[in-house]
Amino acid sequence: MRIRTLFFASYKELVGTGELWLDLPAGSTVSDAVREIRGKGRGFDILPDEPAVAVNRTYAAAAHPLAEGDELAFIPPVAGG
Amino acid sequence: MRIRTLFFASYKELVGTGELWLDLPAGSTVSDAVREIRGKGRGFDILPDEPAVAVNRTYAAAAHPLAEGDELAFIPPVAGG
Amino acid sequence: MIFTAITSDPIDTAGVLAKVGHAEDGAVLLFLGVVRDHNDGRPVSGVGYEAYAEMAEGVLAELAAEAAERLTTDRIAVIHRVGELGIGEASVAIAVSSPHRAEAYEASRYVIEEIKKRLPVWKHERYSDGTTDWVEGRRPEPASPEGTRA
Amino acid sequence: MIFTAITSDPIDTAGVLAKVGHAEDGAVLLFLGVVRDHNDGRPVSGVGYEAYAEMAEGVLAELAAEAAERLTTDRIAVIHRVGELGIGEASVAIAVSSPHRAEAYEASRYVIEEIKKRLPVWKHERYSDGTTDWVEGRRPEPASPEGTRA
Repeated sequence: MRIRTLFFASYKELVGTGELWLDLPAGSTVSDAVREIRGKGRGFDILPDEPAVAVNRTYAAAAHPLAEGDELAFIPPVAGG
Repeated sequence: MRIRTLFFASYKELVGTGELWLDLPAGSTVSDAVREIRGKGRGFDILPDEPAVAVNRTYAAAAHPLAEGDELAFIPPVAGG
Repeated sequence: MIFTAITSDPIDTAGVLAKVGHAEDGAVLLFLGVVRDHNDGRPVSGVGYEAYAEMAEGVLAELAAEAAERLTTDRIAVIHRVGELGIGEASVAIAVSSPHRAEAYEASRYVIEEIKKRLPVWKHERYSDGTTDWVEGRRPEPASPEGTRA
Repeated sequence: MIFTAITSDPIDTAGVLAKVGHAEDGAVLLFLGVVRDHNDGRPVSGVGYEAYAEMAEGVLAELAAEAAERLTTDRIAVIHRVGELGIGEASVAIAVSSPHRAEAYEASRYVIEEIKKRLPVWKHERYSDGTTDWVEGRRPEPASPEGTRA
């Protein structure tokens, strides 16, 4: 299945892109996706082991299962207000 | 000595005036003035025994000594804000 | 600059806000007390505020100075209106600003609570049925040591 | 009416205030977060806010709804700015109104604290020496039960 991953702010600078499509085996979870992304090297490996993430614009846990077309966003520590 | 007493809001309505000059013996305190005022009858007797008062625009206790020309204000329960 | 006033003019909200703020401040807070259309279940058509103005000005300045200590800045403006007010009009405006928000919330709350406790101001309600009444207030509580002189 | 928005336009303070208020409300509170001229001792010349806008809009609506429960009214308006801001410009405005003041203070504070905890927004500071840096934030804390899905 294919999912869309998003990077913001410092993460976007680290990995050099704001968006990346990812191919994952069916049944993959958020952790699987993070492992896959970090394995790409070139900045991706500097992302945290267990980053805060949102799936389809809602915060999600590492064990959250992913589905075809999901939007997985890596959320750096927030600093709004 | 002479002091100036002031009445506001409900007290003013009760006693029928906003201001009254009072002759008191030297050495009188706030309580003495209150007793004198309440003794006048005609609404004045409905004032509380121990009203909140201000002397010269600062809250003062019953035992506060008065001096010639002091401004003694009877302060009804406040409702600002 | 600490600014306080008792006024019979309508309160200019933007003007009050403009009296606070500073390049080092990250938080600005404006509180408005406004006239409600009911009180204790009775429909209200308007209120009148009466003040012992000469004293109220001093008390307002005093409690604003106390709030400024909590605020850690002197950016505070407090205006209390007197006279006849209609529903929705502001009777009091409190603007504060400070580097961090916790102090702003604390100081703003301090000012309104102390106003309720000790500002010599009284409120007369006009009801929809044409009657009027003085709003039951609270016995003033002088807060500062010199407030109650023995 | 609950109003929330993420916007790149300068925040119209009077406009935000105008979105709250009701004949039964006695308290109105406006909080402004503004850009400070320094942070952690470094002189700041401006900041840039970046948001995950599609998500931030949902989070803002969600936390405003939570605040409305505390407020006991639906009179709440929250606007968060994104883009490049200068010193003194508002990055966030929170207006609430309610019959009594305690709820207004509580709800206003709730909104700003929750924004700091979980709004997907990031801040880039420009320093007087020409350098820039992402402001160290905090790991987001989803507050609602559905916020962390297993």
